[in-house]
Parts: sequence; structure tokens; C-alpha cells
Amino acid sequence: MKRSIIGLFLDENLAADALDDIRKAGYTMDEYEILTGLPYPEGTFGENEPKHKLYRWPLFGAVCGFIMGLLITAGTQVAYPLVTGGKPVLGIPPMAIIMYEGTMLGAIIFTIIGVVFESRLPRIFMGAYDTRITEGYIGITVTTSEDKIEKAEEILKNIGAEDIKRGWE
Amino acid sequence: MGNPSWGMVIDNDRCTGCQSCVTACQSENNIPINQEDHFTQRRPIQWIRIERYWEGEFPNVKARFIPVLCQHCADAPCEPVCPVYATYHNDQGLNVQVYNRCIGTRFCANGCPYQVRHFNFWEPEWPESLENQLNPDVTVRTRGIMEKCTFCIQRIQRTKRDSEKTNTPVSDGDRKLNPACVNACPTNTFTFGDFNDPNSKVSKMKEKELGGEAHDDNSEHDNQRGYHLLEEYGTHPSVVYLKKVDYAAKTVEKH
Amino acid sequence: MQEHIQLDPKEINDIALSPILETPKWWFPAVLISFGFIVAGLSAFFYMVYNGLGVTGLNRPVFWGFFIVNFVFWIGISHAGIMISAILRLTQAEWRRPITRAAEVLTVFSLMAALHTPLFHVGRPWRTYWVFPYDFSRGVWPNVRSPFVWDPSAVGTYLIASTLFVIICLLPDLAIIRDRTTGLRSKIYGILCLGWRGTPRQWKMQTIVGILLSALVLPVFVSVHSIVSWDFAVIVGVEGWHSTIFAPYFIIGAIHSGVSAVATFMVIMMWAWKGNNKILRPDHLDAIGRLLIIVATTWFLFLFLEISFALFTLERPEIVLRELQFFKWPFSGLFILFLLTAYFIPVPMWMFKKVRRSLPLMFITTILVNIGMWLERFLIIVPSLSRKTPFAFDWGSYTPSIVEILIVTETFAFVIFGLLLFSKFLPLIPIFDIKEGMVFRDEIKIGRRTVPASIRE
Amino acid sequence: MNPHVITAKATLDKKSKINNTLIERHQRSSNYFWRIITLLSIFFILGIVGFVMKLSSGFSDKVIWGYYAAMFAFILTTAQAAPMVAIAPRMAKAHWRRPISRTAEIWTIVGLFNLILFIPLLWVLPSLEDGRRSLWFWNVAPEFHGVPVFSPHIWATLALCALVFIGILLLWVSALPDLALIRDKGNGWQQKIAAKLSRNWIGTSAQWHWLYHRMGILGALYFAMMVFVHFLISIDFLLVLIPGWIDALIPITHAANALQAGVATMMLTMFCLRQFGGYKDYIGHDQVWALGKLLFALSLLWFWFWFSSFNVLWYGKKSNEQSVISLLMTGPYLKIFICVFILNFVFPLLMMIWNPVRRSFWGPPLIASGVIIGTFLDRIRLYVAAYSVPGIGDPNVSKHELQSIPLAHLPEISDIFIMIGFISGSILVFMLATKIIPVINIWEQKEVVLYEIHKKFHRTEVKILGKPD
Repeated sequence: MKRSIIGLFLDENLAADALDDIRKAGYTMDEYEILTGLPYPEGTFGENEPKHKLYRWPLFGAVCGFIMGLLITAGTQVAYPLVTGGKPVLGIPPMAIIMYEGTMLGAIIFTIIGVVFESRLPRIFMGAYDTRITEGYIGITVTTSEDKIEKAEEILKNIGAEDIKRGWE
Repeated sequence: MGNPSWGMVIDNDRCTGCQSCVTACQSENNIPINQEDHFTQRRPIQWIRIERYWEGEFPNVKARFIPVLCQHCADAPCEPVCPVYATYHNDQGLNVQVYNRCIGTRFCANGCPYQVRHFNFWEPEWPESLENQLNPDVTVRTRGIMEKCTFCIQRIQRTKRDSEKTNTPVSDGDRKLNPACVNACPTNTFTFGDFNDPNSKVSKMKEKELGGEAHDDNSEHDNQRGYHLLEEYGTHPSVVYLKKVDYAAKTVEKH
Repeated sequence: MQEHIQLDPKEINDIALSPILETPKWWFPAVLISFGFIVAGLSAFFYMVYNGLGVTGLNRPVFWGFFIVNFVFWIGISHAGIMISAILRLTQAEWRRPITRAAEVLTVFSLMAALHTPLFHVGRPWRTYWVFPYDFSRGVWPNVRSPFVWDPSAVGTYLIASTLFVIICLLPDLAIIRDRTTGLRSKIYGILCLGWRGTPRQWKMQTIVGILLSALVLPVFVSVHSIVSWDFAVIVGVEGWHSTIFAPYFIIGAIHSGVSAVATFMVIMMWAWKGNNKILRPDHLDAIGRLLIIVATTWFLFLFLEISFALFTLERPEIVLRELQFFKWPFSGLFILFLLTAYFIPVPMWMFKKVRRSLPLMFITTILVNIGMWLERFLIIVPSLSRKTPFAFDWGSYTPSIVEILIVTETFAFVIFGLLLFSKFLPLIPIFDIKEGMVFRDEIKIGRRTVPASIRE
Repeated sequence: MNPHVITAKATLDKKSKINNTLIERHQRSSNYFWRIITLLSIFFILGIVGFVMKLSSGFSDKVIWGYYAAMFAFILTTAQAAPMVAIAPRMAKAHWRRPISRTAEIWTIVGLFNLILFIPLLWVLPSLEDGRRSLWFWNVAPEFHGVPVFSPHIWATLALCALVFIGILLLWVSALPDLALIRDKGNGWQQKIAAKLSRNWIGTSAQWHWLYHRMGILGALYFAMMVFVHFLISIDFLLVLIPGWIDALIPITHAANALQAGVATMMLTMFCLRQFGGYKDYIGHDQVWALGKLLFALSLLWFWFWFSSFNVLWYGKKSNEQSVISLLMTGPYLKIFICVFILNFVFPLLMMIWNPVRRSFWGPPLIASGVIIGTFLDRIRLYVAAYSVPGIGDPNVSKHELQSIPLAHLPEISDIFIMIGFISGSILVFMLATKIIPVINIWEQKEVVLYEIHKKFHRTEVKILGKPD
């Protein structure tokens, strides 16, 4: 059973300090998290840079799409070989066009899936969250076991959070 | 004996523009009667039409006639553009139209430089008195699809069936085989036959009139009258036209 | 150039969400009117289906008319969105921020409009699904050599891509609405935004996907209109169509009309929701105006090339066609109107900063451009068909019927209707993008001078 | 937009340091440098020999001039397009251009050299009287009688001269402050030349304003003129020579290829300067990164232009178009075409989609060299084919169609001499020019120190770019 707590800040520096203290207090990086209403430059709060493998998704998708396109074009023409206008069955230019579209479609769809997956969405339980975050507040959540939660609250209070709320995880 | 490659030779020198081929075609192929409003709307359906051009100033005016029907091109521009294979080239050198498959994009009609493809803008209808003259061998086309000359494929198929029954080869120039327009023409403008059979009448005429190397207006070909309609589009039609013998002006029909 | 107003996130929320949270009074009438036009157009369509295409003005040889013109036109408009958002994203142009979403949404709806135009066009609409390879039972397949099979593949890809693009960029803004609203609405938006919280990881993905998708969608966008142009260019029989320059010519034309459409849309947004004036500034119109000058001039160059190379052949049919196109009434009149509206009126006006920064003038000029571009498509398609072959016997002409006009208005109404609905339920302004811009904007002081600057990671 | 791109550390230096180091680099030249110069001059003399051999063979038969024309077109598409790399980013106010803008501008001098190559072509190309088609519509209708018979020659020459002139003017204007710097701080013969060239530049704000203004105008003019020249050359010296070739896209394709080749040239030049010229501190990652992206985009563009004309010609079966395809692609020049296709499109595409390659120092230059070779082969494919087509006078050539496909025309010894000679010649000119005008733009280099600031943003380090309007 985990508890989670959120402290709200208005000033970026204050939030950054709070994050430092929490780190010093020995919370591991999967316990604390910083929530912002807009994308700050990376590492603004000294948070650790998230790792991701997003760039593999479009490539994989492209390969799938290409194969799909190949099946549609070559497959249909071989299965249904009607001569039209003296054009060769399996003529390159028409196939190239459709295979190209297939490739791009695959790449794009997989990119979207990849993004949703890599940003760990969809998320069912919001945990500790505050609606003011989307209005410019910066939230620092600590999600940890019952016993360590008090200390986190302590830290957030001392550093001077505007507001502190508790939530369930 | 491989597959035939049906084709036609049209001698413009013989054509008098009497339109009997048009009538014959209409009645053979269940083409709805083109009333006046069809023409005013520019939507008549004529699988074969007589193009009429006037030359010169009154009083010495010359009339030129070209019967134009589907050329059943070897490299037909209308075929590859159809998204659903509603028109394709069959093994007998015919450019066939599949009415059931057609969805009516009218792309083929734009592709065809001869403008022999016709679109059913309306549901076809006949006067009461003509309901019973419809040809049972030919489907009546619905609205919203393309249709065009088939070289009277129903006649070709029937003759083939008969010849298979009686084991007699299809005889060249058989009236049962010939398309309606060919039979109807009073001046034998049309000759129909198999270009794959070197002894057929059409092959002989083609050899005589269009033989030798690539046809152009060089002097050694002066006596030859054969040409393909709009051959600069590279469609390789299976209809050969013979120039009108005209000492005044050469190659008028070629525009 | 950028005099700007620094806003804090809350103000930005207020401005961007005002169309959603309180409905302007003109909204319902507008929706009703556009919906009325849609109903009228659709009933005209069913009347046409019932009676056959004879009720249109189409004939032989002019087999393609208003519907195809309209199809090409809407495909053209749809190229704005990706043009603006993708290219400006890749070049990191700061002024893109407020207009990307609007442009993309315009793309999506105009693509939908374009995609249902072929239904009106074909002779048997209830059979249109035959162009898709679905029939495993009978093994009857579509003909992949046909440009009309390339079209669905390309346009479909483009529609899916741009729709997903819009949706994925909407997530953070949906979260904002979720936090602003209460009760059921909040629940719904909460589900829609997939429980967005705004962790660094999520933001990083957002920033990356903007760039990555732009790079991926750009080639699609180029291919789409090239393929549409090949519907015409591959036809050898029609003199005015068979030209190799068509693909780039159509693309640049599409960008011309599309970017103008975006400018029009921006002006409308500024007028409709007064709050937007804090975010959508004349600066943005100015920037788009400059972009338009370049695009328009390039397009004009292509037009010039297309015409001069057509005459270059000096073949009789070509000359006849061009005579009809340029000198014979009514096409001559349309042609002059087209030149004036598409180039000679707007571009000289855009040269002046005053014009570029005035809402009404930009509105008028960009509307003019789109009238011109619609005429361009008309002048490419109809005269070429009516002088199709050397057979003077079969030359034709074309006058649209009321049914066609109704159906064409339907597509316009459809786009407006879609945009209205979107503006009611989703933010037309990319809120988080604006906020990012506010944070990333900076200044460099050099002596007495301050130079606008921006943070680059 | 990505953290892996490090700006060259020189951008962080003080202005004075930049001055001293750059002037020092400019004045010193190793004997390594002079050794290359001698080698190149030897090759160049070889080229002159080939040139004379060509001239001696006369202008009557245009077949033998095919490779010569290709050579001319190649220099036009590479060296004379390279300055765009300076002009376009300067208009877009992109800061990465600063270290290499001068390098790009110096390439304009090679244009002078290309003019020499151009002159004989004027005699090779027949006048309009032989009845071939032309965009000049000579004698097709009474109202066109005003057009002179030699319009293609006249206009192409004027345009080319204008291009070279504008280019050199642009170089001179943008070099003024640096020349003044050498005048003040330099020594030796370079200082004397600089003193003459730098006129009375003292850097008043009026002068700077004048400089920016002129550079903008000249840049725009250069671009317009370049496109115009490519139009004229590609039509009058290429397209019209093949009867039945009606391809409205050719002028634009020609210009686009030039942009691609120009970027490739700059990429390669940059690489050499960095590796061998000793400008490691000035030419950094972000130049390679930006140019690499450009090169990638332009390679895709190459394919798009090629395909959109090929597809149309392939789909329709008009005989004149089929014969053009078989002449230029599937016929005698098939092998060359395949190489071009791979080098100009496939290779860049497959390499550049990998971020590691795009970020590396070796990847983009490698691809660039491939693109340059590809462009060279492409010019050969087009021009040699076009020039090997017999003229209209020939009986089996009609105005509208190419009846018989001529065989592939192999280079003679003089052709090979000319290729070696004139390529090394243009490099020679470039290298000599760098001795007079500093190859790195010193004042733009100093300017960047104003507009590029690295500062702390809460817990992280960010780069702030200023965009003066």
C-alpha cells in the first residue's frame, strides 16, 4: 500500500531546491516526480533525463508498412493478372507509389503508439495531483510507503511549498 | 492456331456517310434511342459514329466521313486508369468492358483519345413499341456506368461456339461473325477479321496498305493508304483506316 | 518585428478556453446555417443518385466537372496545415506557435471534405468501396496501376496521419480543460487526455513527437498532391493535362491556396474570439504575408513554365486548347479573373507592411487567392476536356447545374461546420505551445539595444 | 533542438582572440599547401592541353563536344551553386552559417573560370535557323519575327556573365570588413592587396548598414540569376537538342540538382578546411548537422523531381516520350543512370535516416562526395546524350520525335584531360583566392559572440540565440 503526496510551488528555483532536498533525503528516482504545466528546458529542476527508445518505433512501423504495401500491390496483381494498356504486371512505378504510402502510414501509426507508450500513458490512477498545475504551479510528488511519507511532507513544508495535498496510489 | 486478334479495316474511300452502321449498331446492342434532347445535352450514346467534316468553300465543298468506333487498342490508355479493372484487354485482342464491375469514375472516358466511350447519364428507356426488339444476347446497361463498342462480342462468341460444335474453323468474313456495322454497310467500308491469321482478308489488306517499316509519309509509301487513327498517342489500335483517294489533298483525315 | 505581450499561464488558459467554457451568441446560428447547407447539399446528392448523373451539367466529352475541381481544391487547402506546422516546426520559427493547431485542424476537415467528394462524382456511389482491396472471398482486386487507387492510399494516409498528429498534440490541452471543468465534462476530458499529468518524460515525448511527426508527414504531404496531379498528367489524350510539371505545380499551388486559407482562418479567429488578440497578433499575419509573397511568386513561375512549355510543342490541338482557355468567352473572362485574384491583386498588396498587418485587407486578399485557385483548377480541367481531341466534331462545353452547385456548397458548409464544432469542444490554440514560447522567449542586451532571442536546447 | 549538437568552442572565445588566430591562420601557409597548388597547376595545364585539342577538332560536329558541355554544366551546378549555402541561411538569419559563409562565397570566383569553358559552346550550338524547336518561338508566327536568330546564345551569355559578376561583387562586399582588418593588422603582400581592396572601410555604422543592405540585395539577385541561368542552359543547351523531349520540369530539376550539388560541395570544402586547413575550432558540429539535414532534404527532392517527370512519361505511351526515356535512362546510358540514382538518392537516404551518421563528422561529407560524383555522372548522362543526337538536318530525325537512339559516346583522351584539368583548375582558383580573402568570415564570427549566449537556466545550461530583425 503506497501513499503519495504532492507539494505545489510557484517559483522554479524553489521547486528545484525542494527536489534536491528530497534527493538528499534518500528517496529513489522512481519515488519522486515533478509535474509542470508546460515543457521546461530539460534538466531545469535538475531532474534526471528520461530515457526512451522512441526512434525505434517508426523504423519498425516503416518495415511493417512496406511489407503490407508489397503484399497489396504485388499480391493483388499476381492473384488477378489482367493486362491493362499493355502495362507490365508488377510494373515498378505504380507499386512504388503505393508501397511508399504504406511505408509512411506504418511509420506514422507506430510513432503515435510509441509516443503514447513511451510517455507511460494512458494512466488510470492520477495519484496525488492538483488542478492548479495546469495553471502554472509546479508540483512535486513523492510516492512511497506509509512510513516514509511523513518525512517527505516535512521536507516540502520546510522548503516552503504553497500547498501540500495527499493522495492514494 | 493461337488466340485470334480481332481487328477491322475501314476504307474511308468507300464510306458515303449513310449512317446505316450506326442504326445497325444501335439495334444490335440495345442502345437506347438517342432522342433530340440527348443530342442537345451532348449525351448521345453511339458506339459507332460517323464524323463529318466539311472542306473548302461553297460551291466546291467536300464532305469527309470517318466512321469512328472503339479501336480496341493494344496499348489502350483507357484500361490502366480504371481503378477496378472494369475494362481490360482480353486474350482475343479485344478491349472489353465489364458493366457489373464499373463504378462510373469516367476516368477511362478521359483517357480515350477517340472519344468512343459513353456514359449512361440516364436510366436507358425505350418506347413501348420497341420493348420487344431488344437483343436477348446483350445486357441492358444501367445508369451510371460506361459502355462502348465490343466488336459485337456476342456474335463472335456465338460463332465460336457453333464452330466448336461442328468442328469447323471460324471462316473468315463469316456474316454471322461480323459485327452488325460490318454487315449493315451497303458499300463494304468495313472488313472484319483476325489479324493473327496471315491469310485473313484484314491481314492481307493491312500488309498491302500498311506493310513495310514504320508508316510515315515518305515517298516509297505513297501508294499505301493505310494509317492508324491518332497513332501519335502510341495506342497501337487494331483498326486500320485507309485514306480517301484524293488527288487534290493528301492525308486530310489525319488532321 | 515581434512586439509581444508576456502572459502568465493562467491568462493563456482563460483566453484559449473561453470559446469552450462560454459559448459566443453567434455560435448556434452559425452551426444551424452551415448544417442547413449540408442538408441541402446532401438532399441534392440523393436526388442525383436517384435520377442518375444526368441532372448535372456533365456531358461528353466534359466528363469531369465541378466535383473533381472541388476535390482538387480541398486537397489543395488541406496542404496548408502540414505546410505551416511541419515546416515551421522543423525550422523552429517562433511565430508558428499560435497557428499550428488551427492549420492542422483546417487540414483535417478539408481532407474529409475532399474525401467525400468522389462519392458525389462516381456514377454508382454505392459501389465506391470496390477501389479497396477487401475481396478475399472472390479474389477480385482493384487495379493498382490506376491513379484512382493511388489517390485513396495517399489521401487516406494523409488523413490518418494529420488526424493522429492533431490528437497527440491535443493531450496536454485536454488535460487543461479537464482541470478547468467539473463533473461529467471533466471525467470525459480526463479520459480523452489519457490521464495526462505533465511529467518531464511526457513533455519530452511531446516535444520530440512534434518534430518527428513533422518530418514524417512532410513527405506524405508532398506525395498526396503529386498523386492527385497524376490523375490528370498520366492522360495522354487530353492536351492540357499531359505535362511533367504537374506534380510540383500542383503542390506549390496547393501551398499557395492553403496558406492563404490559414491566414483567412486566423483573421476569423481574431474577429470571432476577441481574447485571441492577445495571442494572435498582427505579427503573425505579417509573417504569413511574407511567406505568401514567396510562395505565390514561385507558384507563378511554375504557371509560366507550364504554359510556355505547352506552347513549346507548337502542336495544333495544344494551340486550339490554349486559344479556348485564354481568348474565348467565358473562359477568357475566368482566366483574367484567375490571374488577377490569384496573383496580381494580392501579391502587390502584400508588399506593404500596412496591408500585411491589417485584418480586413488580409481577409479580403486571402479570400481572393482562394477564389483564384479554385478557378485555376476549373481552367485546368474543363477547357482541356472540351477541346480534348483533334476531332473538332466532338468538341464540347460545360455549364454546371444547380445540383452541382448545391453539392459544392455542401463541402464548404461541411468544413465550416466541422471547424465550429471543434472550436466549441477543443481548443483551437495550442495552449502548451504558447506557454512554452513564453518561457523560451528571452532577450539579449547589447549596449542600448535589446535583441529578441529564444532558448535553444 | 537536440542536446548532442555542440557548438564549436571558438564561438565562446573573445573577439580579439578570434581576430588574432584567424589572421594568423590566414597569413601563414604551409609548404604542404604550396605542394598541393603545384600539383593542381600541373593538372590544370593538362586541362589546357585538352582544351586546345578540343578547339583544334572544330565546331562542325557537336557530338565530340558532349563531355565538354557536361563539364561546363558540372561546374555550373557545383561551384556556382555553392554560394547559396551562404545566401539562404543569411536570409533566414541562421547562425550556423557564419563560419562557412565566406567559404561558400569564395566559390563564386570559380564562375570566372567557367565562363572560359562556356565560350566554345556558343559556336557548337546551332542557331535557331536550323528549325529546331526553341522556347524563343523564333519564326513560328509573324509577330515573333523580332526575335534574333541567336537569342539562346545572347541571353545565356549575358545571364552567365551577370551571375559571375554579381557573385564576385557579393564576395567583395561581404569581405570588406575582413580586408580592412588585414589592412590594419596583417603584413606582407596580402596586406598590400587587402589595403587596395578594402577601400576606405572604417566600420562606421553607415558603412555597416550599407553592407547589410547590399549583401541582402546581392544575395537575392544571385539566387534569382542562378535559377535564370539554369533555366536558359537546361533548355537551350540541353532540352531542345533532343527532338520530342517535352519536359516542362527540366529547368527546375536542373536548378534543384544545382542546390543539392552546391550543398554537397560546401560540405566537402568544410570538411577539408576542418581536417587539413586547421579550422577545427571554428567549424563545429552544428554546421555539419545543418548542412547534413539540407543535403538529406535536397536528395529526397532529387528523387521527387525525377519521379514526377519519369512517371508521367512512363505511363503515357507516346512514342516520342518512350524514345526519350530509352535514350536517357533505359538505353545506352542505363549503367550511368543506375549509379546516379544510387549516389544521388538511395545512398543519402539510407545513410541519413540514422541519427548517429547525421551527427558524425565523417558521415555527411562521405555522402556529399557521393552526391558530387553522382551529379557529375548525371551531367554526363544528360549532356553527352543530348549532344550525341544528330541535328535536325539529319534525315532520320523529325522535329517531333527521335527515330533512332544514338549509341553511347565514350570520352576521348582530350575529354579526360579536360575533366581532370578543369576540376583541379577550379580547386586551384579557389585555394589561391583563399590566400587573398580570409576563408573564414571573421566579422560574422565575431558577430555571433554577440547573439549566442550560454547561460544558466535554473539547474541547467541553455543556449540563447538572438535574432536581430
